[in-house]
Amino acid sequence: MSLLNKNVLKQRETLLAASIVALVLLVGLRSPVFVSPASLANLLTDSTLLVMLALAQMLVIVTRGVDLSVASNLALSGMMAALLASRNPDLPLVLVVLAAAAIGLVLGLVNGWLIGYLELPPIVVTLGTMSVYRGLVFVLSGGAWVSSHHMPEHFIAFPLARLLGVTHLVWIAGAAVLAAWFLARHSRFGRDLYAIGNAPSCARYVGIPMARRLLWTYGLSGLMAGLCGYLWVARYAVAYTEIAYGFEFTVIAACVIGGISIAGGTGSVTGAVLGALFLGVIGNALPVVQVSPFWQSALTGIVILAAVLINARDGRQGGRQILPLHLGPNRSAA
Amino acid sequence: MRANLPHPAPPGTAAYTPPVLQLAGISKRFAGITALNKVALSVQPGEVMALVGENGAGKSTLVKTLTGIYQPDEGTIVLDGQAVTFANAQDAMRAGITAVHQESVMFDELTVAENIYVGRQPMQGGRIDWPRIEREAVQLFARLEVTLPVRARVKDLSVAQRHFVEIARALSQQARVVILDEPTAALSQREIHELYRIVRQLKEAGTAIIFISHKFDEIFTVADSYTVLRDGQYVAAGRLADISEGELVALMVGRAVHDAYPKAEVTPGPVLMEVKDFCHPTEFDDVSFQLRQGEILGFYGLVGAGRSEVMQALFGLTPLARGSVTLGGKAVRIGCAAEAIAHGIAYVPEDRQHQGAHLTMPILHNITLPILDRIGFFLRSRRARENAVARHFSEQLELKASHLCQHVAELSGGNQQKVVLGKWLATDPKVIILDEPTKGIDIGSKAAVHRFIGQLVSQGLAVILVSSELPEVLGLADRVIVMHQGRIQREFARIDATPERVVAAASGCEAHTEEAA
Amino acid sequence: GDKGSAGAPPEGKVRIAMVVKSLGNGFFDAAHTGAKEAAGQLKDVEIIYTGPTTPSAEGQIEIVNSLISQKVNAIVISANDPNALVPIAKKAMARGIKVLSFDSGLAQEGRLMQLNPSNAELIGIKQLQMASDAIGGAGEVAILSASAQATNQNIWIDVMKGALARPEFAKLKLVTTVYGDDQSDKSYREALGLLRSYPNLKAIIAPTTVGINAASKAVVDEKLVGKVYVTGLGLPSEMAGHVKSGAVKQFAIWNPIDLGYAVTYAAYDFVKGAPDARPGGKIAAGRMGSIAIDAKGEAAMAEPFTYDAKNVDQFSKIF
Amino acid sequence: MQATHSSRYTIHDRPGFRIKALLGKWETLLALLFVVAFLANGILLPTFLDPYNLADGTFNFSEKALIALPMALLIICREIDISVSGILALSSVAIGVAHTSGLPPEVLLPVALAAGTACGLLNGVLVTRFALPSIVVTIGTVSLFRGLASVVLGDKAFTGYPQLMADWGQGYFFGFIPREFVVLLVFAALFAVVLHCTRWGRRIYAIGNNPVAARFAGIEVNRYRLVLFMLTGAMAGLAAYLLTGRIGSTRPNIAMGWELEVITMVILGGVSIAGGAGTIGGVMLAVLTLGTVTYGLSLANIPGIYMTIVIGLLLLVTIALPRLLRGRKVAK
Ligand SMILES: Nc1ncnc2c1ncn2[C@@H]1O[C@H](COP(=O)(O)OP(=O)(O)OP(=O)(O)O)[C@@H](O)[C@H]1O
Ligand SMILES: Nc1ncnc2c1ncn2[C@@H]1O[C@H](COP(=O)(O)OP(=O)(O)OP(=O)(O)O)[C@@H](O)[C@H]1O
Ligand SMILES: [Mg+2]
Ligand SMILES: [Mg+2]
Repeated sequence: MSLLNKNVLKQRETLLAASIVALVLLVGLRSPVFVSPASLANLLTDSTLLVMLALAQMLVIVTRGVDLSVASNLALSGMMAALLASRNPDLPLVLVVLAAAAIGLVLGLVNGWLIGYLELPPIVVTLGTMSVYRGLVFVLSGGAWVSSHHMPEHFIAFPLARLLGVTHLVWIAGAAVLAAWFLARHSRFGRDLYAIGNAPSCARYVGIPMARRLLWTYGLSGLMAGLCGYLWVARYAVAYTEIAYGFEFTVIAACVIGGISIAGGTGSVTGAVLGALFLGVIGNALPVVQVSPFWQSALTGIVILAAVLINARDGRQGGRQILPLHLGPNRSAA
Repeated sequence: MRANLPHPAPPGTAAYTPPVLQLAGISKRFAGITALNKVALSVQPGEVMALVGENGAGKSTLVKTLTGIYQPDEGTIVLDGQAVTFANAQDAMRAGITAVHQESVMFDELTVAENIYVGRQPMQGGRIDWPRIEREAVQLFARLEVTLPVRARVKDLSVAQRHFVEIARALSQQARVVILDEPTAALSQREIHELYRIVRQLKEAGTAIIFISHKFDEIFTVADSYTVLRDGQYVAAGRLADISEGELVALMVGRAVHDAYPKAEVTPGPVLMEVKDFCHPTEFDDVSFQLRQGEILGFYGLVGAGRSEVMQALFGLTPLARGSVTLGGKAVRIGCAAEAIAHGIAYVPEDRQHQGAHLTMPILHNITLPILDRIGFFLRSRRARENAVARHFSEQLELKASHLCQHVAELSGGNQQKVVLGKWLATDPKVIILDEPTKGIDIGSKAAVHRFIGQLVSQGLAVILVSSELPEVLGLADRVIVMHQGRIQREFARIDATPERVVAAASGCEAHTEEAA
Repeated sequence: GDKGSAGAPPEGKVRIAMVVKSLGNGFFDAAHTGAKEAAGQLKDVEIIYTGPTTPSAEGQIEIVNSLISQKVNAIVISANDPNALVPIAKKAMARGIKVLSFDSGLAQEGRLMQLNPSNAELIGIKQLQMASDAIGGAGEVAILSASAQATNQNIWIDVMKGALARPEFAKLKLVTTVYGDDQSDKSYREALGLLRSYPNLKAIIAPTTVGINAASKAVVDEKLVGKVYVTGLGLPSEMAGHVKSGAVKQFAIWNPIDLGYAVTYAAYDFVKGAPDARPGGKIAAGRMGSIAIDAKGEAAMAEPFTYDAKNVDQFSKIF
Repeated sequence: MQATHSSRYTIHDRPGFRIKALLGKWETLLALLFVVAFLANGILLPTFLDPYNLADGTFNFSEKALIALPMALLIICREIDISVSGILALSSVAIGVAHTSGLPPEVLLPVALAAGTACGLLNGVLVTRFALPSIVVTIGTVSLFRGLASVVLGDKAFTGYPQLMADWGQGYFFGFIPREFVVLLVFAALFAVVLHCTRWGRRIYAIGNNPVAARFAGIEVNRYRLVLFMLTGAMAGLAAYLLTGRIGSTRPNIAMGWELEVITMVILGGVSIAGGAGTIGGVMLAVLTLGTVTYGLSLANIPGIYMTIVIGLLLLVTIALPRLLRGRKVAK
């Protein structure tokens, strides 16, 4: 039975992976330039931020929660990083990045505290902090842009600079994937999250420190948002109040496509990564294949729904197998 | 190492060996109620102590305070002569107090092995030592002499198997005190015997066991001593050898209760309902039976035999592959539960928490939910009527609640069960299907329920009684149908339904032996 | 819902509300500076600077609603939707409030006067001109606009499409128009898409600040500086970097400070009921001299000013 | 059944009246908040208390509140609809198409309702037939609906709507009571009666409280879900009709981001996101409170972005405060 289950998961993920490849090839047929190495490399680089955010979001969703404030958090810590760097240009980059991450962490911990220790519903809390954080971006920046010539060279250069021919963004994302995988699979922290997601009321019976776990899960999500905040701002060399507006839904969509159940308790790192890549491909393909810009939103919606339906197909469990299995082909179909 | 300090002898028992666990003046209050009031208790190594009391007496609450899930408002817990306090369940486990709780503590998507060690997985060089977890899980089950696939996800296990996972969790820690809160409620005869065996194992290993149950036969089988709680207060304690069942019941109920299975003598009338050739792709196959007016038809089987599934199909909850129902002579279509109710069929589900009760709704709304159509459209103007109905059934079932607007969640397990029962009796059915109706109900109320079933049939109702409690089935049923692996194994008339033959049939012996699991 | 001209006669200071497309937009902040300058010169003028969080018509309507309640004397607005704001604007005028639009106009029946930064014709041509200058008059060009519904951008794009017929632009080939929704990531992706799909693309025209920034960044990241040129509309303070990087040779913008300055004067004239403040008349706009109003109640200022490596730094300190 | 033999325990009909219980109620808290906000505005802002201004202030939230009503029912039922603003956009487009294709003004409202209901039907079918979580489905459908709107409109816009729509969108009764607000009040009353006085409402609570048990009690859970989604769609259609009438034009980005504001209203109204609890009265109080606060802020010319901060904090504080006062209680 367990094996069968694992297979189901595997199936789902291989299916997703396959459809990603298929999609790439399909677009390649329509416009070959899309499958040029450069383009694919860029596709990868372009998907990294979504991948990283999806990973953090996955951990949150596994606990039956959701973090709607990631995008606002990203904008706020990104703006802070930009301001910091532009105000004192000769500050070492490390410190700027750390600052961004730290700010993100704090913002995340606020969510975590409200959700973990005050036992408030995640969707409500993050809905609130979402608008608060977004507002703070405006307040702290005075509504002004921070644009490329305000930012120091190294600040902008870092994300796309290459190490062994691969951009830093990809290296960082890779590290994030490994970290998330270890956390989710091989750390007590991660496993507790799954337990919490499976049966929140039972967590206390086995002595899982639920409040603390949630605190740090959302903290982690915030940390990731903070890091991505810097990367985003540096990557596009501009910071303003509206950056990444509405991106939280893209992140959640990525997780959903990756087969991470909103009901909590299930979800794999692979799924999150694939889901994010899937949306990355769509996002990069649409400009290349000349579909009317007016169709893009509709297509994205259809794609998400399709993916969800495919996931749902093997997600639902029917009745149990009580009858002995050797009853004949027509019956043993479970 | 702890020093063994001398102890005052625990109440009622002549203690030579010092107690491993001793409670004094434990109190616990919730919003309204005082669940525990100055409770004292003590157990010795290798002693099996039965903790008995009516529904809502405070047994489970006591368990939770002992295992660090609740913190007592006052009182001391003394373990091996040392006063201890538990901040959380982990502390209690480390100190050697583990429990199998009344409500199932399961993490469906996790594997059996992980469910045992969840929250305290052994680490190896900074990462979880999965091989070790599986190894130890296998050893554990070997010790318990039950076979379970440790890699399976628990959501694929039967209720009984899940229960053994919980027991394994309790024993995975070298526990000095193991608490079993109504462990047999979901188990059938065979598993119950396995449980007894495990309890004896522990006993011999010198573990102290607190055994909570409403079933007296098993209390007197496994336990050495008893402690009685009533309304959250310590009433009495002593050795079971020195007390009779009647006296014990009197202690916990505070009055005498007469025999648990009062079979009202009614002669079954004409056939009221006929089920023909029920088939389902995976759950059951060609199930057919008749039900006469004023008859109690017992359904027995091992847990997981598919009885509930059949009944749920009969009630229109699961679509059938094939099959027909005739009620009072004419064929009826039952596509959904509403139609079933309209036809005068009621199904009291076995899973109170998920299928039965609306926990955060008032008792009143729970009871009248299925009969809203009859009460009226504008419920506001029908309040009096609603109250009357709800009160009628709460009182008949001797529900212990302060008012009808109380949330069901605030009631004890057994009293929740009564609310569900009342809800279905209120539909004034012709045929009532009771699936494990007395699961977790104390002996006093159990008698009430049985009396009630008696009344029902004497009013010409037909009752289908699905129960895993052999004495209940044999005591009440006019006929007993035994199911095995989704099919009807055998049917017994009241007279020739002896425990041995019924149990044998349930485990698939006789006839198709090749199917016996 | 008309309760007569409840708008009380301007006692004390003249309160002029400047409602912009969205706050946190450098262009309008500069316009605000201009308005304050004008207010300083006019002495008895108080400026209320406000606008919605995101550029939405609904948001602006709520704001105008509250301005009506405050009985301000005049509202100067840069509309997110030329029609959607007409009803509320009418209501405002019905209650004795002078409504003028600037930058992005209201439909005629919704305002007393519209002050165009410059006329659409000029803006469109200017951008084509800059593109063709950058690439030596011949080659493929593409347009990266804001959202597909952005009124101004669409008008300018139409102008450009029309102007391509002219002999001087005959060798320019407009390959496509894409939309970045004023989101840096989407604009960036669209820009990359252009660079990929049109290998011999010569120039990208981005008539929106987010777009021109993203496009420039994309060109730099793709190491196409010198091969592909970006031009369009942007603020010096936001573009200086990209001009230095070489991705942008020239870009244009009309002077938002002057715009804010002039429209404040215009509103003042209307409030004071100056005889010439009417279609076909003119308004005295302080240091800007007098600006003529045509029969449709529209007035235009100078043609957009172009910026390049020589002057961008100097202006980037101002707006 | 036969005569009741009375039980050992006495059970009262309802708890004895305790003032603490009343004060503990969410509605009381909100009412307090509302009064405070109202008084504060009245004292601080000279122009606030003018009845005309107050009347006009209601325009800012009437349409949103109309969607908040069915949304409350949905959330009580453990579902949610993120796609309402998309539905609104698509319905508005439907109106535009119908109008431009020369249909008479009277049928435009039915068109809007039909379009909205159809969208709701799609959501409902996806949720019920395929057993999908509604938040996931509607995250998908919102971009679908908006996308379709922009497919139809391209870079154009529908304008020049008939006077009839303008009358309902901008018009007044007796010169100063906005029609939109009256419509809202009527529907609020309707929803309140249905939810609190009828068996439909009781069943909605039951489903939200425990869907499985509700099914076992003979409630057609999925039918209720489906109908609620359609109802939400229809109300979004109505909102589309009023909004389009008020602003007299249709663009694909109409009502962008309203879903979150609507959900905020509902949650602030004390509807439990976990389902099974909440009242229409609470929602309306929340609507009025939010309306008062935001209108006050905009009268003080405080930039909208500060409003989002205030609203966010309002939401957080109102849900956190009771917990903090009660202290952390043991979860059941
Ligand atoms: N979380 C809680 N909140 C409020 N009251 C509670 C809570 N848990 C238990 N109670 C009350 O405490 C009393 C004891 O409940 P408990 O579950 O311990 O009874 P019990 O002895 O286990 O009954 P049963 O045999 O039916 O399980 C009951 O009156 C119950 O209503
Ligand atoms: N592995 C499982 N997954 C989900 N639900 C289960 C599982 N095992 C049991 N159940 C549910 O728990 C209830 C009791 O399970 P059980 O094994 O008793 O099935 P059953 O056929 O009802 O057995 P019985 O014959 O004792 O009624 C049933 O309603 C069943 O649906
Ligand atoms: Mg109990
Ligand atoms: Mg059963």
